[in-house]
Amino acid sequence: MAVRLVFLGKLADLAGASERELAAPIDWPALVEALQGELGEWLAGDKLKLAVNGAVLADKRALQARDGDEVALLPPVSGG
Amino acid sequence: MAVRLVFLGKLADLAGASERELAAPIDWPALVEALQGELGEWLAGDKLKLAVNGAVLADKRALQARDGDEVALLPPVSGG
Amino acid sequence: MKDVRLLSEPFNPGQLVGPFTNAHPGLGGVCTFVGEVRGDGDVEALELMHYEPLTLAGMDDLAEQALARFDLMGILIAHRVGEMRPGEPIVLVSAAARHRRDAIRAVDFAMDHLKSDAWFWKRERRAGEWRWIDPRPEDHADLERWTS
Amino acid sequence: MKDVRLLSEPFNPGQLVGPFTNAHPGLGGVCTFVGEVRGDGDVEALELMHYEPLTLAGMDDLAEQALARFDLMGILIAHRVGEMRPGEPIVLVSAAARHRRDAIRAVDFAMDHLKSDAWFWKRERRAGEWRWIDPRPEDHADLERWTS
Repeated sequence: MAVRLVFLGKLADLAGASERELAAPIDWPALVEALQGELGEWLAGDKLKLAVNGAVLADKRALQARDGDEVALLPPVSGG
Repeated sequence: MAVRLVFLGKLADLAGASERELAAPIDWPALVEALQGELGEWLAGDKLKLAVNGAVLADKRALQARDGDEVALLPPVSGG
Repeated sequence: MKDVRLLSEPFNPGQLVGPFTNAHPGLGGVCTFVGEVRGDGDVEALELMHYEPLTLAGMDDLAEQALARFDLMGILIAHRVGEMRPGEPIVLVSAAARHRRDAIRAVDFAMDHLKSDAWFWKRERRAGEWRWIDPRPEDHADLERWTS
Repeated sequence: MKDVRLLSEPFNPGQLVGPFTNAHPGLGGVCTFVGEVRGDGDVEALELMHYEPLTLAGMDDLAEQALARFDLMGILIAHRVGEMRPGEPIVLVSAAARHRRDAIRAVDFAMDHLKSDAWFWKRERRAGEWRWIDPRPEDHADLERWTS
């Protein structure tokens, strides 16, 4: 009964891990609640995008993740 | 006591050989005299250039070739 | 032919380009760009992090865009992930076409996109310290070349 | 490094590009274009005639122009002469640079010049008959891209 969070780039350093599990379901307020400190600042900022199961959300505040979903936290890419 | 003529591209077909020797020295009137038929028409035309020992002549009618010189007859290149 | 790969181990460019070329009989030419990890200053290592559901899908979409935009017989896009040393190949793009301009422009197009908006996160190690790399403004300027 | 060659026998592109790449440690990237003899219609063979005092000197001068115009670490220009079959490599240009755009543009530049104003005369054999190829107007248009 979990949602898997995946932290990319420097967010993995901030989270201290590349993945974390949260109890399902997770919406935007629940995610904000779960992520504190610098991670929370990133989440609130304009630069971070969210993807659910590999699909980037146009509006991250519309997040709705259920059991088994994977939510990726995407800081700006550095490119290849 | 000879000047070597080198025929490039389709001129080699017209000359029936890729090289020919003429008695030195050779200037423009002597070259015109030596080359008849289609070769002569090419020589008179605007498209043919001459090189002496690998240096293209800005004015082919200023040709002056001496014993041991190599005169190349250059039709337009087709490129690589 | 479209061939898109994420590679977690060092690769030999010739071993990708040879078979790719041979797979396109009748081609006019193949243009290939191989990028290597630059040893700028005291860089000891580079690590490229990816998120496969986005990264591979994005590269595949880029290959499709190139096929739609240029007259190509095929395109190959291969990108390393993981930790690399200076001098190791990090990216390879090959385009096969009947006419050279399409092949060259497709490689230019794909490289500009890979360098700026592909889903990679990069960090460098200098003097034992890892540091994440921010996006470069030049890369975004490169992208605008293709927005007409 | 400047490496300019006329080749009278078939060549393997990888065997030229590998050592060329390795000769430039610290590079950012290598761009390579390989052109092959196209089997347009019923072309059985292509013959490329050259005049070494002009052809090789002209290719060398082209390599120098590319080195002067772009920020390159090295350039390799190799061109076949003699009789070739469809599918055989006929030309290879590789440019090594710290930044990809220089490498890609140098290859584009060198190919446009090789295809239009290099000292080669070409003929094709179709149905057993050899025919000399005239210059193509498109090739001269390509050259004008570089006259600014």
